Amino acid sequence: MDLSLSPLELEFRDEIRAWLHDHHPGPSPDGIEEQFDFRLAWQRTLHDAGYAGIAWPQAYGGRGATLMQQTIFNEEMVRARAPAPANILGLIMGGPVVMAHGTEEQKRRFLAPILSGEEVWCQGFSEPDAGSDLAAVRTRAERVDGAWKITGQKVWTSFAHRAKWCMLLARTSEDARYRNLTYFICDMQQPGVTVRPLRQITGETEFNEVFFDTAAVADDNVIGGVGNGWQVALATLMFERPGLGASSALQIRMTLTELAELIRAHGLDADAGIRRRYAQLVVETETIRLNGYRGLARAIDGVPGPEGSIVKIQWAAINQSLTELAFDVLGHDGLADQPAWTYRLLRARANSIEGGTSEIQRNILAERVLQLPRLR
Amino acid sequence: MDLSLSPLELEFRDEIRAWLHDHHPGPSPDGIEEQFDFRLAWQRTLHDAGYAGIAWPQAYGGRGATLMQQTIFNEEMVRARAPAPANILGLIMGGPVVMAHGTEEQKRRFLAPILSGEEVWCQGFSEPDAGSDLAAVRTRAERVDGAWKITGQKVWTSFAHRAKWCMLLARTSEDARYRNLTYFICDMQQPGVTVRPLRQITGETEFNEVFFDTAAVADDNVIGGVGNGWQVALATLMFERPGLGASSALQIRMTLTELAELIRAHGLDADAGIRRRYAQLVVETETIRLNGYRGLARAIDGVPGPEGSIVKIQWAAINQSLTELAFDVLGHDGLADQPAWTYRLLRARANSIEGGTSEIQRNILAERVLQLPRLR
Amino acid sequence: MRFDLDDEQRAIKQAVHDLSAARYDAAAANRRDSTRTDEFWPELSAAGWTALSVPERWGGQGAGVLELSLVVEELGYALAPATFFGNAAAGLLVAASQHEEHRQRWLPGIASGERRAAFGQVQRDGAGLALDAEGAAIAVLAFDGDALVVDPVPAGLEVADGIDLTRRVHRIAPRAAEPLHVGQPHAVDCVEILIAAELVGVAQHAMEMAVEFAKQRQQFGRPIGAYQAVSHRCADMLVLVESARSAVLSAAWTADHEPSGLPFAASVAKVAAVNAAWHVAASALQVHGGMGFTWEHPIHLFLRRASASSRLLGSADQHLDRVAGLTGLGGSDHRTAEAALPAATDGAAAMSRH
Amino acid sequence: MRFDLDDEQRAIKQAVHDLSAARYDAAAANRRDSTRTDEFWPELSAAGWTALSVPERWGGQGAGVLELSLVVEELGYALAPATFFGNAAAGLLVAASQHEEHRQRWLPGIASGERRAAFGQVQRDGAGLALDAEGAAIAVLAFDGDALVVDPVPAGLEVADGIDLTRRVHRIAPRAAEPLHVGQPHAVDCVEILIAAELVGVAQHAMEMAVEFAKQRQQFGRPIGAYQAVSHRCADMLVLVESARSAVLSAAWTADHEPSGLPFAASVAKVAAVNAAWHVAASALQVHGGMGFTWEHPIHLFLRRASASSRLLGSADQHLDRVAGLTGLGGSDHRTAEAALPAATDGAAAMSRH
Repeated sequence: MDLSLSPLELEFRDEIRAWLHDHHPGPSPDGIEEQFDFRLAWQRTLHDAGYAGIAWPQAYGGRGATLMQQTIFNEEMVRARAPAPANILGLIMGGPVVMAHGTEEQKRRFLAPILSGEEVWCQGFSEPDAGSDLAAVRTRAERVDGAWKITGQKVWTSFAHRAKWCMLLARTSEDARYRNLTYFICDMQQPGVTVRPLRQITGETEFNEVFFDTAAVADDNVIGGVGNGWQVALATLMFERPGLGASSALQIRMTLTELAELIRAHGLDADAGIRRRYAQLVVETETIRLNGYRGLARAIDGVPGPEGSIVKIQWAAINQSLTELAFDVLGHDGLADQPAWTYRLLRARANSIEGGTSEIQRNILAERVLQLPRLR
Repeated sequence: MDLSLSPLELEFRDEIRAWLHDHHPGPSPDGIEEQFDFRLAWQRTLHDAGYAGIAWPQAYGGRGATLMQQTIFNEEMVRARAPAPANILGLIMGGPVVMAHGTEEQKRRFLAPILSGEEVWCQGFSEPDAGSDLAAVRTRAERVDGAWKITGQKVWTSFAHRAKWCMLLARTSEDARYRNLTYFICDMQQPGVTVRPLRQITGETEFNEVFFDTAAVADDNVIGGVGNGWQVALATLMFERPGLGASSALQIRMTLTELAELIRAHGLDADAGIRRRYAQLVVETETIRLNGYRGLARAIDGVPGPEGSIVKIQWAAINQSLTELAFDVLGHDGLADQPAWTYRLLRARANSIEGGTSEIQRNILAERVLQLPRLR
Repeated sequence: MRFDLDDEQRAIKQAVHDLSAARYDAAAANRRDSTRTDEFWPELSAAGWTALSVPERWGGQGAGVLELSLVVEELGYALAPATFFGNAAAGLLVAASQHEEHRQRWLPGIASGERRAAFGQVQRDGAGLALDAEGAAIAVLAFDGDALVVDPVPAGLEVADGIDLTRRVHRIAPRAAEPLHVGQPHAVDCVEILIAAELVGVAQHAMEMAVEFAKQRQQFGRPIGAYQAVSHRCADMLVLVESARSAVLSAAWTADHEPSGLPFAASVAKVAAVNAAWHVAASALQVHGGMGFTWEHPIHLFLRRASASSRLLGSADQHLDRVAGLTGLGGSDHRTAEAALPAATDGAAAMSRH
Repeated sequence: MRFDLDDEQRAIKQAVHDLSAARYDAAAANRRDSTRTDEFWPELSAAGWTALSVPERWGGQGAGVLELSLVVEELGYALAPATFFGNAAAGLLVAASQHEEHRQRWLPGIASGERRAAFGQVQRDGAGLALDAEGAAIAVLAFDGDALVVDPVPAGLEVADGIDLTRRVHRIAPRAAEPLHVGQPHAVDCVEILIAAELVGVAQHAMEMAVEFAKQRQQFGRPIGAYQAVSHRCADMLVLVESARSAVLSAAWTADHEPSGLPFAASVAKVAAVNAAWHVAASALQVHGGMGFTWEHPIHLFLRRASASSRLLGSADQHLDRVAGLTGLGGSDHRTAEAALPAATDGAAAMSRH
């Protein structure tokens, strides 16, 4: 066990830190499209500097470094308040799933443009009637002339209108649940695909609804084989987790630092009740960071496991408690003119829903880690 | 709506208060049997003074007063720290169930000795394999020579060895769940009944296990008809609730007052964190009191409803939080020599289990009040 | 003693509920419409509801805080704008002024609704904020246990950026304002009770929406309300809502009949209602899953209202501090515990030992 | 960087786990037996475990706080008496004395186990309490950031009435005690880490019992573990236990390698472990229903241990106060936030900004 950075890791951290200091693109512009363009340009800058796909194999355009270095890179990005690369879903889900389940041909076709940001990816899992119950997707893929025609509706698809590829889960047979789905990579830039923005309670349109009307997918774009979509999708969701703990924790600590400023500005830094609620959040944030590192150590040894659900549950709960505490500190001042904290308060409510609700995460822990019986 | 006592109620309260002042039997003796004898004598004193069965009809030996007066009486008993009458289960469950579901003959036979304490009642619902799932009782009643023979095991039966009658739920047929049980009044003082004390985590033996080996019950001692046991038992459990809120709340407030003393003694009365945790308990206790009164108003109009589950959930949660706070206040002092707080801390853990777990109470609220679907 | 509404009180609640139900869609729609109108106010004032709890002498009906709180709860249920609430809160404060001329000057217009009063507060930085004050004749701003009156309210008020989309927060400089000199300190507590009543209505409606959704939404082959992760969540909402409602009813009755118990009762009501409204609204949003996070679904409006209304007057922490002070942790002044301990039926006043 | 145990550390944990598993029944039985003997100590001292983290110079093996915490966690899992824990805690404090002669005098006996040390603390009223001190040669009592040594421990100690039935609390007057003058302030934090490690073991075992029971116990025609009211409770236990374990491992590593980060890391570990142990044990009891409330079932022993061990050294509130002070709410002395904010990989020391 060693919680200090190795000389190599330290050197890498310092390199990244210095590079980010010199190349930080500055504040994000206003407007959601402008921001996307900005993040796309930023991804190209990262790519040109060799910082896209830190832990991806060199054969596919990555840096071939360790998961630990990827984590260090993520932390330094957060620390520098650098924007996230535009093709985040391609980087953390699309690429890994192609690497794990794709054919050699698929890897050669899809991976490099993910890193460069040339081809943006989006995700088409959830549907209006398939939220927590992903296996209930109704979108159908029908075999027509040696290819597939997709018809159905997806929701919560971020940047669908800017994406080239969609990781799409569709029904390919009437077989039993969990055996009837297939994982496709669907071209978004075709006539059969219609994207409609979905406005959230924050007022933003981070997400979209996507309608498929006999959209075409070639046979070559099936990942993991027909009928194995559920298993591939589950693995995809796991990829989101390991190593996320550490950079999420740092993000929260930075917000907690702002909260500490707010507490002091309101003269509450000697209030034992407020202090302890704040400190409790610091403690829990630190355990997220540490749970993240422990999960990372496990992930290095093999496939990421369901323990990532622990971090996901904690992350959502802390973001919600933190913003609630901020409004308790604000008191009267919370009535108006607090756009930043208001945004965070509202946005945090989605944290226990997006990427699998906290209830589903608890099911995962109960069934997969503790081996408790499943409710049938 | 009127939250003040009427002149009649005020007069009654003052009368009880004065009488308790003059007749309080003093501190309880040591030893669980001695305490029971003491409470039995106390019940006789109450009975002789006309204070047993305040809201019972005069025809059955009660006072014929209102449920409100019964509540006032209960509060004054708590306030005076008077012991509970020994036959408490007969008073709050046995009597009411006989009045609601018994024949005229059963009322004449059973009610008066409940009030006088001549015949103590106990409850035989729970079994080792039928805790939350009461409908799963395995104790069987078989028809033999125009009477019933009971065989099986009950648990959590308080003062079974001192009881004359047991409210007993037993299986009388192989009909569907909820239609196969019958509610008996079983004589405990017969050879087929064996009582074994059950020790709790507090070290006390408040409860017993009871073994029935072809114990006899006469046909006359069936309540509510063969096959209706589940429905009668459910009604019995409801009787425990209304009006309980107010006196429970007062009991908790008295303990909170001790907690406030403890907080001051530890110099924490200016600690905002401790103060607010304490005040939050005061607030919740006040809502128990008020929920209790609102439930009472409903109960006066008809049969007590499932809303009593609200008070039961709150009561358990507050007792647990309160004792946890006490140990946080005690700090080092909680390591030893705190028999009273230690007893309360441990005893409070049972509050969310006894009389229907908090989980079962939430099921009741969800299914019966909110009409949410039942899990099949 | 009898803790339930009498027939007249029930009738008030039902009448406002029915009236508001018809207007709720309009209130909820306000979030999408920048040229908002208040669908509630004309009808409420025309029907005389504005006069409900104003003393008869000044053109009112002389009803109590309890009756007023029933109206405000139902308006909270419907997410009504702040016009009625503000006028009522201002009325309670003006009625408590030490100066008879204040009542004479402002109460008749408040009672008839012809000179509507808005309600707000002076912020930490000395700025004034009032709810839906545009078009009001006067504004009453709570300030440090007292209140200031701005008369007249200038036209063209600036709108501040608030979290609540169904109400507007207007900036009103309290510079030219007159102090009310609220004589009875309990008037501010009566306004706390109105805020709490509104929050109970918000929580009630959010809970009903969650329960309804849980019955209909199917996942894994069952309505989600059959899963304890959802059904117990809803049961916990019920505990919070009913407890807050009990506390508000009791506090309102206490305001009308037993003022010495008001500080305790009002603090209990505010704490219970603030907790209930936020937690129920947030929990109801969670029950709705992704759908609850969409702009189109109204559940976030309840969350927003819960947050905004909880920022009026005393915070939950401040009220908890007061409760602690009233129940044995009052610094050096506390009486010994045993002597002061009441039976609950001694009333709310005794519960706080004052 | 790699956050998992190496092979040697795993071997230590497994060895103590296996040894303790065989002794657990005896420990659990202690509650019914007033003439208790310690089934753990003879074997642990004979096998040399007592020497584990004592410096080599004084007859020890020179391992770290991390290795020691693994042993203590497993002993907590088995509800072992305080003999090993006390000796180890005392050893950490003695090793930190400013006086070389203290180490010389006491460490060899602690390392060999021949002159066992008990651990305890001086209470608010000046009385001394130590755990399982009967039969110990010396007792080390924590006192105000330092410690006092009682040598020799008198025979026939009075037993105080403690909540933990698997350990005894003995009264030891600190009158004739010698102050250790603990030079390195972090020695007390190292003991905090041992307490936290023990609590993690307690929580782990209580969780395992709850999960096992939930798989077997049938109600309503299903194992109760299929109901989310039970399964989500168990999932929450897992979150608490794993988080506390991460915090304890990190703090122990920090004690061994990065002492400047210890105050923050030790406080985080203690808070996380105290929370985990109590809530998991209480929640596990709830899963067991009525059976969990019986004397015969061992689950209450875990609840009792969780409570008792949480009363040693700093309370959770005190540690939270320290964490607040170390992370931006330190009174007047705080640096500006931005300058001091570390990347997490700067290590625990940087996380607390010191």
